[in-house]
Amino acid sequence: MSFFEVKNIVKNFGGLRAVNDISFTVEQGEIFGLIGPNGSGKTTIFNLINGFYPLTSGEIYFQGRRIDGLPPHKICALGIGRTFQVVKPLKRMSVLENVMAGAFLHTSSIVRARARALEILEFCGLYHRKDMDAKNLTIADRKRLEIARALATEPQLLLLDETAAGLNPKETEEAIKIILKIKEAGITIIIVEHIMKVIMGISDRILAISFGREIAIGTPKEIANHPEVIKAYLGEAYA
Amino acid sequence: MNWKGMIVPAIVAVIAVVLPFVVQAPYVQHIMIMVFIWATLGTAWNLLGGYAGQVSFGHAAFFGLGAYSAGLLIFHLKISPWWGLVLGPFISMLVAIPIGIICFRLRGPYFALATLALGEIFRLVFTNWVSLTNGAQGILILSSFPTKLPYYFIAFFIWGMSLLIVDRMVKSKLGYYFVSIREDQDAAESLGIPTTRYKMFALLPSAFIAGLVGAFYMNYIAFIDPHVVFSLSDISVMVILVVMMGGVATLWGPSVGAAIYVALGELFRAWLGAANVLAFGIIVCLVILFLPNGIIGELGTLKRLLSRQKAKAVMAGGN
Amino acid sequence: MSLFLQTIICGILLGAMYALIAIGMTLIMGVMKIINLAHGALVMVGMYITYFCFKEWGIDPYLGMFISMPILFFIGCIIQKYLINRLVEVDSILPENQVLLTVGIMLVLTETMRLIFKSDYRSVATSYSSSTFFLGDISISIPMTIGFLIAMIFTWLLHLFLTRTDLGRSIRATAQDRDAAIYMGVNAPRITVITFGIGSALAAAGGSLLLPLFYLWPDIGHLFTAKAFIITILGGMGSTMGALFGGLTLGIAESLGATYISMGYKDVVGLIIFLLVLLFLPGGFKSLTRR
Amino acid sequence: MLKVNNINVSYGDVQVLWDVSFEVPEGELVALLGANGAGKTTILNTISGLLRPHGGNIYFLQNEITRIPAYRVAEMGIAHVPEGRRLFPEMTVKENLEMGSLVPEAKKKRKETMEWVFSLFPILKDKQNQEAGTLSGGQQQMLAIGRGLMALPKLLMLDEPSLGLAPVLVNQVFEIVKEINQRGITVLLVEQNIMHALNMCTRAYVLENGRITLQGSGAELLNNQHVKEAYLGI
Amino acid sequence: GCGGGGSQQEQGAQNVVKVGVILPLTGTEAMFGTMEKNSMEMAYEELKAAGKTTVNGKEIKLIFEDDQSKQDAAKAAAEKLINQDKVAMLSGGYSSANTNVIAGTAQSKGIPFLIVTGSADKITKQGWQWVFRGAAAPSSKYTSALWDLFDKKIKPRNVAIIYENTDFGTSSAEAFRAACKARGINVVFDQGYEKGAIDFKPMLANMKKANPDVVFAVSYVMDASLIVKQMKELDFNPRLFVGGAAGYTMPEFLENAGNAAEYVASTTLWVPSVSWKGASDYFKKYKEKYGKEPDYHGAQAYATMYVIADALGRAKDFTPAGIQKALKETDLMTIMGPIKFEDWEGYTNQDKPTTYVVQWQKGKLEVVWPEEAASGKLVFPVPKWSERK
Ligand SMILES: Nc1ncnc2c1ncn2[C@@H]1O[C@H](COP(=O)(O)OP(=O)(O)OP(=O)(O)O)[C@@H](O)[C@H]1O
Ligand SMILES: Nc1ncnc2c1ncn2[C@@H]1O[C@H](COP(=O)(O)OP(=O)(O)OP(=O)(O)O)[C@@H](O)[C@H]1O
Ligand SMILES: CC(C)C[C@H](N)C(=O)O
Ligand SMILES: [Mg+2]
Ligand SMILES: [Mg+2]
Repeated sequence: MSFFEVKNIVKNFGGLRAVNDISFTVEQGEIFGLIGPNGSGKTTIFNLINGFYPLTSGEIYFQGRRIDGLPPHKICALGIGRTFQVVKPLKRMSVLENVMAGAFLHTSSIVRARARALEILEFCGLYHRKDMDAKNLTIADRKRLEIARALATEPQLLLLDETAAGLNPKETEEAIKIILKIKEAGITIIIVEHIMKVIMGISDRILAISFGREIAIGTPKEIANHPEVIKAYLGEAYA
Repeated sequence: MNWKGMIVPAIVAVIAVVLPFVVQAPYVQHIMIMVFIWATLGTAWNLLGGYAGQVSFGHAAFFGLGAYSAGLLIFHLKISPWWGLVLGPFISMLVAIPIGIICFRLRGPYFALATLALGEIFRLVFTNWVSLTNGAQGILILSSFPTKLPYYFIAFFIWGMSLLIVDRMVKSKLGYYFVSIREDQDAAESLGIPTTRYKMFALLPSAFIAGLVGAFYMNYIAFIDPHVVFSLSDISVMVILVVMMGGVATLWGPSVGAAIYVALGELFRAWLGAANVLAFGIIVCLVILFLPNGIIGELGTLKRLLSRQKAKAVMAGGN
Repeated sequence: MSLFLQTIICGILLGAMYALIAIGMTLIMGVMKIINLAHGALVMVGMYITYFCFKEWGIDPYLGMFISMPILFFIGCIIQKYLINRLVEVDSILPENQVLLTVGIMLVLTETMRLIFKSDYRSVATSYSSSTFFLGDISISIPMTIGFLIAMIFTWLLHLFLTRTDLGRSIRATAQDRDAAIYMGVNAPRITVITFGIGSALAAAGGSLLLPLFYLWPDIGHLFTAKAFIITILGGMGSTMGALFGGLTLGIAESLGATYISMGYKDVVGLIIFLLVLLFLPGGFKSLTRR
Repeated sequence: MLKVNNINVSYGDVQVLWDVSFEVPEGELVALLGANGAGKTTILNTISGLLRPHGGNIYFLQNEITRIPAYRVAEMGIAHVPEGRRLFPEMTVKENLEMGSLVPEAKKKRKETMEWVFSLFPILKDKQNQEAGTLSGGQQQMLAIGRGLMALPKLLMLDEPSLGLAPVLVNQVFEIVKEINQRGITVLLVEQNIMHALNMCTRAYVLENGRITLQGSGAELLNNQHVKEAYLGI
Repeated sequence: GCGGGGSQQEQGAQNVVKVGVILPLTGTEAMFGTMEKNSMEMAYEELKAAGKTTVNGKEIKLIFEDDQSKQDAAKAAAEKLINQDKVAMLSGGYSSANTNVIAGTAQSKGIPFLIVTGSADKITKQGWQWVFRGAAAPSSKYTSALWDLFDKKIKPRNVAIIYENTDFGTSSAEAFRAACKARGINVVFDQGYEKGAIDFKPMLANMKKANPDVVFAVSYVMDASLIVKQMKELDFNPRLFVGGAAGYTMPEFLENAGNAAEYVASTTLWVPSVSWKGASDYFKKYKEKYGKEPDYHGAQAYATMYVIADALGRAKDFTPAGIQKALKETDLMTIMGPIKFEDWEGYTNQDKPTTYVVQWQKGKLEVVWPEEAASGKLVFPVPKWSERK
């Protein structure tokens, strides 16, 4: 039995089939990449996994347990954390409080939640911003905050949706380091990212989709050379 | 709570206890009782509306249920309406459960208007269900105490207790969760917060306190009818006004708002005759324009204005 | 059977009256997202102006509309410019604090009218106030039918305005993202001022059309505000056609409730429909039109 | 064309821009680079008039625009494709594009411009009646750029246009930016995709902690040791 | 004891005797409150001219308080008048709800309270010795004259009842219903409604189907006018339509209902044409002074002022007990008829009201019952709408 498994999931929005019969499995400890052109359904898949949208059909299993149909908070409590592509900071709370809100999932003590949150902020390089109101953060810091908050819920599986977007190459390096540190901490990751340096550099396996359908799955190398992926996604420059 | 945090409450408590012995005019005591009533109701609303961000336009329903619990005890069963203080909060809470289940599926203005509709439904049903409620004729009782003092201390106690409950709640994990839900429900949900359940955790104590103060109101005013206790404009909206004037999502805001609301109302009534409500309306506009987060909510701004007058960049537009 | 038909006809006509009041609200609450508790008070002021024109100069209410609308447009502009716009620019914990401002405005409008016109009940008796025609034994009120037609026309015009003109689109855009609208060259503060002005003018139109049928006193606004809210949500926020539809639904529901349950519970019927729509059709009737 | 002179900008009590000066000559493609939080977005918002500097001036086509209202800046011919897209989520794709061309001159050519935008981003044509809020992230980015183009601006300011786009589109977007520039539209580009930006720009400025620290042609900066270390990670 | 600024006020109290009057001057009931305030002031001036406002060297001083048509404000006003202003007695009270609250406060403080309008039965049925109701009848007694008329002349077989579901409406309807039952009259339709509706037609159409001889309706003035207008629109022809006071006798009713008001009958406590001395003078004078016709509410306030002056004039001292005693001994002729405070049928300190049945005829309100007070003849059955010009 795999750690995480998605079976034949389908999602319709009105007449549009945004996700069309996608299946994949993720093994514990790996970084699983998900790529595809804009609008191919990646974020929708995340929204299906974490319960924001109901499935049109299909099944999702986590650690052997069927999780589709559960509300998002239950899925989070089971150990699946996520970040949002369009960031959702808790605006009028400080950065620290944002992370504490996540940390309360496993403790009711303010002292402990605070200590845990500070640890995580340190880990994500946001410590110096801890007392700032989240609404005043720059985009990059908001993305970091997304990760920090998700980590605070102590997930076993973390869904990262374009957390390196908008970073310059130097900062991208740092982001990669953080993601790898998360992996080292034993957390399995599914990552959506358009920056090839990130996705090709750290993924163990990659699933490429287009128009909601799978077009290829394999190691970064295989994917990078897959003609259909090149055509639909990477463009000739990468060929 | 450390000892510093105790100073303000301690001073307030001492003043409140000593006051009726210093100022013995029953009229002043009456005003204080009204302040306590509104402060308590405001505190209840604030827990749900201010902290958890679920702006209810139907809190009169809980207030009215509390009042009627007390009233119907004596009307039908000839049991002292003071037992309403025990029964009322529980009835309000019980009714809050289905209300929450219905309304919490909605967000923002939809939630606000759903609660508005429910509040109105209660008023209409209590008006028309004459066999149970005596309809619009209302319920009239005799006051139990000849002086104001007992009422004063009961009201004070209820107010203090509600402050304590709310304070304990918002200073715990619950408080963080409430505010998270207010700031972004989707984000909160994805952080493992069962938002509906926690909204309920805000609603139930809120309804409990509103029911309690409603039951007290019945005993104190000694007459209720559906039009009065389920009023949209005089209760549901006014309680929001009280909280927002004082300061949303602050512990003392509703109480400060209540003091201003009651005091202004009385002063204007005495000074301005028929123009009193007009003057009150103008004050409401001014407060909200110049102190958009209420008096307590803007204390920081006020302090900063006083201490630092350095020129600053002006932000046009804002977000 | 004829009782049933009569009820339905009454409901449709009543619903059109409700829609008239609610059209302005669609703009202010539906599009601009301002919960405006002063809406009924604006209707009331419009009615007083129409009343005054009728009493002083004998101007027919249907013509008085053309006086009350510009005046209310102006009043609405002032309210938005000097009051509500100032709040938009500050960051507050609950966006609902503008609601409170509208409560203040409502009190000021109501009490000002009371000082001018006293609390007396007023009404205008026109030749057509209670004229009717009969279809079989079903009675149909002529002024209500006129109101119905005008409601349809207003709705349609407003719909075209919002979707087909740049000004209309700018109004919607400003409501959705004020800064972004400014990036596009929209003078956002002015747009909101105009919008509130138009909303108020429509409220005035509703008031003028209602005057021959109804009556007037300073506190009458409360009644209209509540109905307008319900209708705006029933129809789907921001949908003009929805508002007409919502008005009709509420009218019919109340009429059926009044006939077959009891006049005292008719409002409960309306409110329950409102709740059901909120729960099962959260986007209002608007959402039905999208597949 | 655009001249920024010693502007100072603060949020409340926190100053984020210090004596920033730079110039965007007519017809050029100027890139503004800098780490996260350096103040790039703040500069663009100040030019747009959404923020007010408390020192310094901004000139556009010889007119001072430092203190004119924000909407007038757009009318003068500056289009801003903002960070985070800022679409009108409940309006359709088409309506969003129409909103881009409110300025009188652009309005006249609305139809043609829209066809041009559709030819640049065919997906937008397919989805023209969908509400913008339901587009995917990348589609939204395309719409935001398209909306900026609809204004037929004299100066186009792009705040991280490639953010969140698939690689194939990133290339495409840069091609489009180049094309726009070649059509005679002056471009001020904020980008994190520094390699790309420096390769195509005629001039670039580097912003660090709210101060301009380096300037030069794209090629010059590409070879600058500091740029290499701090931004390219080479 | 009392603290605060008591001592100053006591000095001021040397030469005045204060009477607190609580009326709605703002809010939904302000129209009536204002009319009553005006009437009381008018009466006061007349009394002053006659030298009756100074008793034992003390001048009667009226202190008006606005209850904002709200209960808490009424309570606060009562508290303030009693405790701060140290009034000798209270008066006022328009809506029953607020009257209840003021009465409760006055009773528990032992201050005499003379009601102007509030008419819920129970207020004077609690055995409250400090509460007096003179110019106002208990709402269930508004119809006394009507029953006399029914029994002697109309003899309806079946009736319909509609009423606003307020305190006043519900208790009037309750009393009427009971009286029907006692006489074996069929109630074929019986419904309360929420006041302020735009459209009464569904209810009226339903009622038309039940086909009653007589309709009895308790309504506020504007509901009243809409109801009769819409009856006309529906071509609904009961043999008689009788209003239960309140709305159906007011000038605004005629103004809004227009010719639909014709032949509508109503019970009432007072009409300007009533034979009591001073009634029509009051009406004329008021109209002249305030530019508007008063109705029975104003007359109630006017008469109440006279009762106050009379009682204070007879009071041995201005202690509550002294005033209470003087009130109790009242026997005064007013424009509302003779006022006495008696204990009967479970009521205490309640005047026995005289009621009338009036009918709109050619745009004027004529007293049609009791016959000895009649100024016109009852038109019955009333012509059908289609038969009228
Ligand atoms: N709520 C919705 N209603 C209707 N259509 C939607 C909704 N959400 C997404 N879509 C559509 O579903 C498709 C997939 O969107 P999704 O956001 O999953 O794309 P994505 O792969 O994450 O793209 P990107 O890389 O640009 O973020 C898009 O065509 C989008 O327009
Ligand atoms: N509304 C605000 N209130 C307070 N500080 C702010 C606000 N917006 C931005 N800042 C601060 O101003 C500084 C500059 O922000 P700006 O958004 O201009 O940076 P940027 O260069 O565009 O960064 P990025 O590459 O992340 O978009 C940052 O330190 C940020 O924290
Ligand atoms: C006008 C009337 C309906 C008032 C009534 N006398 C009451 O006590 O409420
Ligand atoms: Mg996405
Ligand atoms: Mg930026």
